[in-house]
Order: sequence, then structure tokens, then C-alpha cells
Amino acid sequence: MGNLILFLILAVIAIGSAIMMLFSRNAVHSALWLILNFATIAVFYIILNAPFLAMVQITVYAGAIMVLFLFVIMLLGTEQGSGVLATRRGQLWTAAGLGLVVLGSIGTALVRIGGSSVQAAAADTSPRVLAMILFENFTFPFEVTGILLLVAVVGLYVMSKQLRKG
Amino acid sequence: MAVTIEWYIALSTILFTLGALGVLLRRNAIIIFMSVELMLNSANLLLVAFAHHLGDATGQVLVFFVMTVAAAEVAVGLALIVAIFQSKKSIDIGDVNLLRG
Amino acid sequence: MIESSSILTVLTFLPIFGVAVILLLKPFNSENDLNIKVVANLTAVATFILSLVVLAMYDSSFAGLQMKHELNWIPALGVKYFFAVDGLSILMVMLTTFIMPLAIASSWNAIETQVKQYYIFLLLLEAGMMGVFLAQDLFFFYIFWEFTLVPMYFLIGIWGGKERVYASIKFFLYTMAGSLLMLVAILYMGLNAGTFSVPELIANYDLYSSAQSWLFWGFAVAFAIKVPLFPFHSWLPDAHTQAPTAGSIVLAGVLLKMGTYGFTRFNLPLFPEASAEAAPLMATLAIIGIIYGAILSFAQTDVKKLVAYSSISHLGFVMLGIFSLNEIGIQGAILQGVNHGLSTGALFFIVGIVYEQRHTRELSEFGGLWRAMPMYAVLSLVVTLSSMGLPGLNGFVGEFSILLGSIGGQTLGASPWIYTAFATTGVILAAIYLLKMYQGMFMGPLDNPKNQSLRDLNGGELAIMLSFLLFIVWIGIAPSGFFTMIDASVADLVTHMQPAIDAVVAANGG
Amino acid sequence: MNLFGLAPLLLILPLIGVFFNTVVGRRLVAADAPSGEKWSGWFATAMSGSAFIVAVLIFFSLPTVDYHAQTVVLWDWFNMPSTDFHVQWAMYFDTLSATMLLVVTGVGSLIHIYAIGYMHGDKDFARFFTYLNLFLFFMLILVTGNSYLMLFVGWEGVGLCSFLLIGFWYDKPNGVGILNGDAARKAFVANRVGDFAMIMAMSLTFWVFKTLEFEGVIETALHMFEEGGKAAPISFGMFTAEFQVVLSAITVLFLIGATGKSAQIPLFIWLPDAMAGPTPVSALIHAATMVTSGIYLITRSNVLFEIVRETGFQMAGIISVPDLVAVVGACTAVYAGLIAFTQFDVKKVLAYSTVSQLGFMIAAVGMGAYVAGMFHLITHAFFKALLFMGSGSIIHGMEHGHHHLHDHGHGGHGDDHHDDHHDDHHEDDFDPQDMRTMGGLWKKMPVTFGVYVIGSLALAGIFPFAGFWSKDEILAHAQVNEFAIFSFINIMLTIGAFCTAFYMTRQIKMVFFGEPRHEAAVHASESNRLMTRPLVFLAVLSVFGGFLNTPNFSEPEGYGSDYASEEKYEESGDHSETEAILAAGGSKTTFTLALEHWLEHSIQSFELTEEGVVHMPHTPIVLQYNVAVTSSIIAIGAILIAWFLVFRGYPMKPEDDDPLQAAPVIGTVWAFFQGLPLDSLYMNGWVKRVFLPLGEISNLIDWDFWHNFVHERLIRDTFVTSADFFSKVLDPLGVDGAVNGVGKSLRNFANGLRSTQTGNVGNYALGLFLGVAAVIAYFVFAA
Repeated sequence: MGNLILFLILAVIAIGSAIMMLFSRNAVHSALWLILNFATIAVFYIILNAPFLAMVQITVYAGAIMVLFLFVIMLLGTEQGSGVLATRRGQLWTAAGLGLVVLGSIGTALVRIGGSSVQAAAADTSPRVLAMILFENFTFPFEVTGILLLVAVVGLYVMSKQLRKG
Repeated sequence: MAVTIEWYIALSTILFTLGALGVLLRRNAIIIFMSVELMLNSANLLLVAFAHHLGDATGQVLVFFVMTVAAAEVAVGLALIVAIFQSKKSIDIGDVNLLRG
Repeated sequence: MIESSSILTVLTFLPIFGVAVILLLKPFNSENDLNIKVVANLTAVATFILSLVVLAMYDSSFAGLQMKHELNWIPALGVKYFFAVDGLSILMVMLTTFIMPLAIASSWNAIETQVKQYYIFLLLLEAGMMGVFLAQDLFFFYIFWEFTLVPMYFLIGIWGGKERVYASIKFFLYTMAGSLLMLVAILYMGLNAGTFSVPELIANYDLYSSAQSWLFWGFAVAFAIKVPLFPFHSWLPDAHTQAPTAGSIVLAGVLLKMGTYGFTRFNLPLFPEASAEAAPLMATLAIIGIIYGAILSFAQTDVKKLVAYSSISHLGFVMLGIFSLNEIGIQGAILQGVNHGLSTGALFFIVGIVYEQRHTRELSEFGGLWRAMPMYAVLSLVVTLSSMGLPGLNGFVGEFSILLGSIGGQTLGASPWIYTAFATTGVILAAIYLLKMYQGMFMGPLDNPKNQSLRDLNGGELAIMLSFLLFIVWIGIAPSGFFTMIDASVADLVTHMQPAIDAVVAANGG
Repeated sequence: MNLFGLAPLLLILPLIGVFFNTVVGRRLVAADAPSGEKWSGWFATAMSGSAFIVAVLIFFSLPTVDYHAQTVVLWDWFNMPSTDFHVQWAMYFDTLSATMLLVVTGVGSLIHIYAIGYMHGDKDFARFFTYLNLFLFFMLILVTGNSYLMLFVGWEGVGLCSFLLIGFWYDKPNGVGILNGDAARKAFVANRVGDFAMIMAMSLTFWVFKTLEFEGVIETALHMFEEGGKAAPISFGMFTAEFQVVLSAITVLFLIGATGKSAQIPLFIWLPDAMAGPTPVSALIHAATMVTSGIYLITRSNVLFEIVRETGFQMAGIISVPDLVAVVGACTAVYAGLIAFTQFDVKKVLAYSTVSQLGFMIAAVGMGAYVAGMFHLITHAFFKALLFMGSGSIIHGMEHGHHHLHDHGHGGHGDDHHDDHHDDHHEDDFDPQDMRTMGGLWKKMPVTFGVYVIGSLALAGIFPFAGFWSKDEILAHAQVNEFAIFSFINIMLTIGAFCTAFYMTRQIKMVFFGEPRHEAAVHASESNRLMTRPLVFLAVLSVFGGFLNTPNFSEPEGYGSDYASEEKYEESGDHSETEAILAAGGSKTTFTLALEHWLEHSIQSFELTEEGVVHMPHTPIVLQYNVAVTSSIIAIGAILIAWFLVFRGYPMKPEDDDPLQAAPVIGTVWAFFQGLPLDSLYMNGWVKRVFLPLGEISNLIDWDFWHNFVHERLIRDTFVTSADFFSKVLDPLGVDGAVNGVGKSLRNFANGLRSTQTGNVGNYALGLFLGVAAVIAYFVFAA
């Protein structure tokens, strides 16, 4: 029962921070709310027996990526922007309707299934095991991902040259 | 009452929908990007939850790939935004409509 | 001898590799596209060096095909991927790889627009020509044969003179029309015999011999247009006068030789009887070409057109040599093909040099250039003399062998010397029109003020000229090495044809 | 002493000279004319002189190998292993080629020295010597080649040099340069006509004898003749003919070749124009060496000609080839001799004289008197070179005098000095070569005068000058033979000899005697020593050259025959005795018939008997006193008539007619010869009336009819017209209507679609999300 309470509290924080990110006019605020959301998800990871991922979540997402966002926001000086309501009406209502359709569909599905699923035995998720899986079963995707990063780097380099020229 | 996988599916769905709404409703390109990150995170959460549910660490490994792609995407995306800002002096996506037919 | 070797494949496709490199290149300095030129030149030179390797591997005592690279390509039709070389083609291959670097180098300053495409087309052309000379499967050959049209079409059509579009379309349609007849003949033979491979077709002579006189003409028209044999020469003056200098060099130097090569490679061995029967007619056309081309050449006032018409005359000699159907004549014809490539190629280059500076080719605009450009004048004199057939230079070697062969012509009737006599008048006529050109350009007073500021050859032009001259003199004074290369194969060809020739001679009461 | 290993030097040395002057000499002259000219000229001369020394060494090496012909192989030229066609670059030395070598290099070297003086001040000085050395190179190939093909290399090569040298002053102003170029071209093309015959002859020779080497051809020819006789069948390919017919064809083709190179009827037209070249060239190429190569060719092929004579085959049933050769030579001798005394240009007189003398030589070889022909060739080389160089000296002196009138400081010969001054009123048309402007020069130019007279006497055939002996030998040969054709030739040549003495007297009288008829002649002065020394040297040779082959003044003891009756020799049947005597005579130190004995190692004489071919030694010549006396009387008579009767009235003014022109009958003949169109037949007649229109007609046929009409009008326009019909009539009504309908509706539809593309990212994302929602809803509710 304690677990459920913890889950609910965290879920409320996660959903709340997401909503705040969505509705903040100030982009910096949005970013900060998102960091909170990521941190909450990191806690979920710990609960879900994934401590290593939790650490990565904090360092990479909450740390590196979000800092990058903030940095760009500051650089461009575009903190103040239009809010959600600046969107065209048709767009707003269609989006909201579609959101409800998705939520409704998944909710219906969950209700239909009922809470009958059985929890499997906990797996060993130490970094060593993760590394074994990563490098034994996913060697090629790993390499491809490396190339992807390389391409991103080269692309950024070219773009930055263009930016300097332009 | 134990926290079963269904709860996590529900939470993940809500976060995903919120992220999607952010993409659809905001006009600030940076916030749209943040919303995309939120959607990716909801997917990650679900992956980890299923890994826990099935007792198989492979799901956690997939999260690594998602994170990598996300990082690359953010890097390129933000660079694009900077580039757009330089030419348009705005990051409002309403101002970028070169594809208009 | 190496039985199976992929060196010929590499040789053929090396220029394509150069094309790929050029495609990937982004000009570092877009003003003169230096890197593109460098890559194109290096590719051509590398091809030449590789062809020297082929030459070193070539066994001149062996008469048959060597360095074969033979693979099944379309087994259902009996089409093969089949490269090989022998005495009939080795000199043509060497000529191609030798002329191309010179042609490419000669464009260094001449081409200013669309440089990248220009060099790509030249290199594609080289690959196509190599394929023509090396392919030993009719189907495979035909693909290369047609392929060469495309780059040449663009070379004339984009970088040519005022009437370039007209000339390029005419060139394309004219040669294409002839080729289609050949295609029909090729398909007939291939489908009847179940193979397109030339050696296998020769072995299965019976399967198509009943139609050989038709087949002979199917091939002959295609090749005669390419040569060009009178009266199929009408495309040549247009194409030559409109083509850029490098295009003219390649056109005269190599492309025309594809026609004469075709006769020796396909017509003679595949249809020996039809060839022996057609010899008097072909020789007559050749002689008309010799005299007619020479007279026309004399009537021209445009230097480039003059040289273009002289090609008709010179190629007439080659055709006469081939249809003398004996060893001396055919060897002379093959070597004369090379000689014409060198001499006329060099003449077009010479015309190109003054054209670049004066933008005119009218003979009356020149005169007394010797005073202004002495080095150019002297080297041009040697080239002109070579074209004229001065003994000691290459032109004479081929011409004399051909005339010698023609007087012993096997199926030229009871008085073969009549052919020789008429052909020999071409020697006199050559002196008349070439000296007219030389006198008009270089002698007389230097009184046109525009000519007084002309510059003499620069280093690059001198190097190209000297490369031409090296072989012009070499073949002139020591051709025996060149003859040795082709001797065995030609002797083999004549031996192969001898029964057919004897039959035709007997039928005509010889 | 066997020095044949040195032979390649003969070719290498002149080539070194060529390269030196093209690369270095040119720059030296451009940098500093006086010293550069010395370097350039003397270097070339040194090369020529060294070649002469090599020639002398080879000359003296021949006795050490018992006069056997020596071949020095350089490398393979043509070689087709599967055929018999194999020709080498090889040099062939026998007494004949050694003789030619000496003449070419010896006279050549003297002319080199002379040219240093003559060409002084010319801006193309080095180019001139390049050409001279190049000429020497090719001429040496010509005389040393071991096969017809190699001879042909030299043959064409000297033609090329002749072209280059005639056109040497190609850029003289006032159209002179263009005329020079035309003359050069004419020479080359006329030679090419001869070369046409040479190529045909060589092709036939190869197929008949399967070789082109002199030795092989001669051996095979004798062998075939011995085996099969005159009707031996020759066949190759589908061709068959009798031996005598083929051989006649070959020899007549050689004759045509020789008429081109040696300027005989009908191809002599180029030689007078060739005088456009600098005078040393006229002396070297157009008098002494190149033009004699036709005689060399026939002498070299003497066995073929003699076999034809033996077969007695008459071409078209009229005349045999050797007789034709003799007739052509004799006719040319008279014809050119007659033209020579209508000329006013000092060099043109000599040019026609050369043609005439070449006619003598050709007539000699045609009669089978090869040695006599060669003898005349050698002496002619001496005195005609002398005369040409003398005329050069006269022209030089006249130009000098002419300059003296205008600028007193400047001397020396330039290529166009007199043209520099053509703004000077009355001097516009001054021609330093016109004899009518000369007169009284003997006082001004004593050395030139002296040597010129010696040369003229030698040419006229006055005892004891060189020409007397050589011409006499030819005339003797013509006289002592009894065939009708020989009588004809005898008469013709005698007339020719008369003409020779006549026109030379006229020239000397006009040039050297009387009063000067022009200011330039008054101020003329003697040329420098570089020019006169070689003249003196040649004068000495012209005086004593005749002793090369002085005949015996009486019959050698024990020799029961004279030249007139070869038949007796044959009939006597006892050859051993005479052969022994001859052999003794050949090796004995005697100055009589030195050339005859020398050349008999190369020129074979033979007879077909029942035992086969018998080689026969040459019969020695005993001086034919009647011939000698007759010809002397004719020559002296001609001189006297010219001097005292016809040209008594000289000096004349430039505008005057020649006395002969005014004479009643002779005047007509004069007018005929002077106005004869043959001279300008080539440029004005053949080219303008035949070749140019032919070219234009062909152009009309090819371009206007074949190219423009058939290809453009018929084929292309038909295509274009039908295409127009399709595109303008058929297509809009039928096919196009349907196609356009489809096109229009498509366009409207597309316009509708277009509005959906807003360019707004949000809208696109919405579409995306719509799809996601639809998929999810589908799986949850429908699946």
C-alpha cells in the first residue's frame, strides 16, 4: 500500500510538472519544470530496479540536455513567448480532442485488461549485466548509434561554418 | 494494492499525451523540442517498467539507445533553431512556412 | 601469356573511376576548377601507364586473343562479358590511351564553362573507346559502340562552335542510323548461333554463312559511316569544324579508327567470302575517297575543315590497305590508322592553338606566322610533312605499306596496279593541299597586324607537341617494333581468310 | 685500312649541324650578328667538311676491300616477319656511291664557305645553314642508301630541303615572298609527281623481286632473266605479266621519277622558278647535287635498264625504255638550250643551262654510257657550281653598287636590302639579276670575271677544260653506235652543244663587256674573299677535272677493238686476253680512264649468251678524234658567231630588244621560246584552270549537293516537314485534345490539394498525431 501511495505522489508531481511545462509562458520556467519532471522519472527508475539508468537520467537528461536547452534559450533571449492560447482555435480543440481520444483508448484498454498481470522475478540490473547485454546482443546497433552521433557532430560542424558565413 | 504495470502504462500515456499536446499547441520552437523530450521520456519510463515487469534487463538497454538518439536530436535540433533564428530573428514556428504550397 | 586476367577490365573502367572521383570533388577554387583538371589529367595518364603494363604483358608472337577476361553475362542469350586483346587491337588501345591524355591536357586553358561535365564526358568517352577495342562479344561490343556516341554528342553540342547543336545531332543520328543495321545483323547472328562471342561465332561459321553477304553489309555500313568511307562522309566536316579542339583530336585520332578496326575485327574474319567479293567495290570507294577528299580539302579556306577533309583522304588509304586482303596491306592499314591518329590529331591541335588566340580559322586571315611563332612553325612543318607522307616520318610508313599491299591485292582483279596508281595520286594531292595550308599560314609576309602579337608555344603546348612528334618520328624511322606487335595476328587473319579468298579468285577466273 | 665503321658519321655530322643551328646558332645570331654568324656558319661548314673527310677515308678504304660493295647496317626499318617485306636502314658503299659522296660533300663544303660570305647580314642566317646541313644529310642518305626505299628517303628529303630553301625568303614584301612560296610549292609538287612514279616503281619492284635492296634486286633480275628469258612469267595476286613488260614498266617509272628530280621534259618547269632561292642554294641543290640524283638513280639501276635493252621490248611497239630515256634527255638538252638564250635574268640563263646539261647526262645514261653520264655529272658539278656562285658574286656586286648609290656606308648582302629603298624615285624596279643593267663588270670584278670565263669555257666544251672531256665522251658514245636512234641523239646533242657555247658567250658579253648600263654597274665592286676563294678553287677543278677520265689517245696495245665496234669484241670470242689487258690497265698507274676503271666495280655490263649471263668488262674509250674536232669546231664557231655577228651590237639598253629578237626568222623562234607558257603552266595553267575549278566543283558537289541538298533538303527537311504536319495539324485536333483534357482536370485537382499545404509545422504535427490516435483507437476498439 505504501508503494502505491509513493507512486501516486510521484505521479502527481510528474504530471503536474509536465502540465506546468506545457502552460508556462516563460521558456525558462518551462525548462525548469521539465527538469523536475525528469528528476521524478529518475525516482521511478530507482523504484523500478534501474539505479544505473536513474543516474544516467539525472546526468544526461536533467544535467546535459536541459542545460543545453537553457543555454540556447538564454543565448537567443527568447524567454518570453506566446502561451498555449495563442494557438489557433481549430488547432487547439482538435489537439485537445485527439489527446482525449488517446487517453480514452488506452484507459479503455487498461480497464478491459484489469489488474491481473503477474510480476516476474527481479532481474539483475547491475551496470555489468547491462554492459554484457549491450555489447553482446546489440553490438551492431551500438556501432550504428556511434555513427549517428558522428554524423550529428559533422553536421553541426558544417552548420556552424555556414552560420559563421551567413 | 501493488503497483502493477498498468499504473505505469497509464502514467506513461498521460505524460506522452501532454508532450504531444505541447508539440501541437505551443509555437515556441524550443518548447516544442522540450515536449518531444517529454514524449521520449514517457516511452523510456514504459520501457523500464516493462523490463521490471518481465524481469529482463534488455528493456533498460534500449533506453540507452533512445537517450543517445535524443541527445543527437537535441544537438542538431537546437543548432537548426539557432540557424532559423539567425535568418528569421524569431523562433516562432508560425513564421517559418516556406513549404506553403 | 596470362590466360585469365582482369587487367583489361581495370584498364577499361579506370577512366570511370576518375569520373567518380571528379563527381565527388567540390572545386576548392571554383574560378579555374584546378582540382578537376588535375584529376582528369592524372586519370588519363594513369590509364596510359596501365596500358603500358598491358603492353609489357602482351605476347606479340601469339596470334590469338590474350589476357582474356571472360564471364557469362546473360547466359540465356549467350551474351558474355568478354574482354581480350590481340594484334588487331593492341595498337588501337595504345593509341587511345596515348591520345586521351594529350587531348585532355590540350583543354587545360581552352575550356572555361562547365569544366566538370567536360572532363567527365572526355573520360567516359575514353572508357567507351577502350571497351570498343577490347570487347570480344558482339553484344558487349555494341553496347560500347553506342555508348561512345553519347559523350561525343555532348562534347560537340555543349562546347562546340556556332553550329554545334546542328552538328552534334547530325553526328548522333548519322552514326546511330548505321549502327542499327549492325544491331540487326548482330542479333541475327547471335540468335542463330546461340552465342555472341566472336571466336565462337567464327568457329560456328556454318550457322550464319548463308546470309553472310547481307550481314557483311549490315556491319559494313555501320563501320563505313564511322570511317567515314565515301559517300558516307557528310557528317564529318560538320562534326570536326564544330567540335572543340580536344573533341576533334579524339574524333580524328581514335573514333574514326573504330570504323576501320571494325572491318578488321569483325567483317574480315566473320564474313571472309563476302569480304573477298566486296573487296573491289570497297577499294574503289576507298580510292574515290582518297582523291575526292584531297580535292575537297584543297578547296577549303577554313583550316580546320581542310584538315577534316584530309581525314577522308587518309582514311581512304586505310580502307584500301584493309581490302587488299594481304599481310602487308592490312598491317600497313592498322599502322596507318595509328599514324593518322597522331598526325591529324596533332594537326587539329595546331589549328586549335591559333584558333584560341585569333578566334578564326580562315586561311586568308593568316600568313607569315613563321616570323611570329618560329617554334610553332617548325613543329607544324614536321607534322604537316608527316601527314603528307614524307619518308622518315610515320605517314610514309603506313602509306607505303598500304600501296605495296594494294598492288599485291588478292581479290582486286587482274590489274591491281590500277588501284595503286589511283591511290598514289593521293600522295601528290596531299602535297598540294597540305602545302597550300602550310604556305597560307606560315609563309608570305606577316602583314596582318592581328598576327603580329601572337605568342609562340608555351611550355604545356610544347610538351604536347613533342609527345606527338616523338611517335611521329619513332614510327617513321623504326616501325618494325610496331609491325612485330601486329604481325602474328594479321598473318593469322589472312591465313584464316585464304580459303575463302582462293574460292572467290577461282570463281572469278583468276 | 677499313674505315667503313665511320660511315654513320656521314649522317650524324650534318644532323649535329642541324641541331646546333636550330637550337644554339639561331640564338647566337640573334644576340650578336657578327660573331653569331661566324659560329653558325663555320660550325655548319665544319660539319660538312668533316663529312667530306669521312667520305675521303671511305673512298680510300674501297681498294682495301678489293672494291667489293660494303653494307653498313644501322637498324631495321620495315620488318613484317610474316612477309618478305624487310627493309633496313643500311648504308651501301661501292665505287659509285663513293664518287657521289665526294662530289656532294666536296662541292657542298665549298658552297658552305661561300654562303658564309653570301648570306652575311641576313636575319635568318642560322636558318639557312640549318637547311644546308639538313640538305646534306638527306643527300647523303640518297647516295648511300642500300635500297630503293632508303634512296627514296633521301629523294624526298632533298625535295623537302629544296622546298624550304626556295621559299627561304618567304616574307619578302611586295608579293615577292608569296611568289617565292609559290615557286617552292611548285618545285615540291612537281617533284611529287616524280615521286608518284617512284612509289609505283618500288611497289612493282618489291612484288617482282621480293626485295628492295639494290644488290638483291640486281641479282634476282639477272637470275630471272637467265632462267626464264624475257618472257618469264611474273605473277602475284591475280596479276600476271611477262618479265620484259613488268621490267619495262618499272624502268619507265624510274624514268618519270628521274624527270621530276632532274628537271627533264615534261617536269622541268619547276627548276627555273627555283632560282627564287638564295644563290648558294641554286649552286648546291639546283645545279651540282640534288638535280643529278635522277642520273644517279638510273645509273644505280643500270642492270634493269640494260636487261630491258636486251629484251628489246618496245613500249606500245614504238620505243624501248632506255631509248626513251636517251630521247627525253636529248630533247631536253636542245629545248632548254634554246630557251636559255632568250633569258635576261643572269640566274635563269644558268638554270636553263642546267636543265640542258642534265639532258646531256640523261641522254648518256639512256644510251648505256653510264660512266660518261657520271663523268659529266662530276665535271658539271664543278663548273656549274662555279658559274652559279659566280653569278651570285655578280648579283652581290651589283647590289653593292646599288647601295653605294644610296647609302655609302653600308655594304654586304641583305635579304631585301634593295627593297628597303624602294621609295627612291627611279630605283623602284631595279633588279640586280637583270643582265641588261650590267655591262663592263670585268674591270670592277676581275676575279669573278676570270673564274666565270673559265667556267663558261668548261661548260661550252673548249679543250682542255673539264667540260670538253665529259661532253665529248657522251657525243662519242652517241656517234659510234649505229642505231638510228643514236644518230638522232647525236644530232640533238650537237645542237645542244652549239646552244651551250652560244648562250654562255651572250651572257659573258652582256655581263662583263661594253659600257655599264646602269649606275649600279658603275659602282659595283668585287665580292669578299670568303666568296671568291671557293670560286678560284672550283675554277681549278673546272680546268683539270677533265683528267679524271681522259680517254686513251691511242688504242692500248694488243687490244684489237675500238669502242665503235663492240660487236667485234663479242665476235672475237676470246675475252681472256682483253680482260687481262684491261685488268692490267685498271690497276696500272695511269691517269687515263681513271673514273671508268673506278666505276666498273659498280656498273655491271653483261651479255646474255647461251651459257647464261656473262659479265663483261667495260670497253675502254679511245679518244674519237673526229668527235673531238667536230665538237670543238662547233663550240668555237658558236662562240665566234655569238661574239662577232649576233651580239656585236651589245651593249644594249635595258629597254632594247635582243638583236636576235629583231632578226626575221629567228625572232619568231625567239618569241616562241620566250613566250612559251610552259614555265607558268603550273601556277597559271594547271592550278588556276584545272585544280582550283576542280576543287570548286567538288566542293559544289560535296557541300551544295551531297551535304546541303541531299542531307539537308531531302532527308532533314522531309523529316522536319512531316514532323510539322504531325505537330500542327494532326496533333492539336486528335491526340492533343485528349491529352490536354486530362491535363486540365489534373491541374484543378492539384490546385485543390495545394491549399492543404499551409507550411505550418503545427498543422503537420497535428496530422501526425491524428494518425497516432487513429492507430491506437483502431487497435483498442476495432481489433
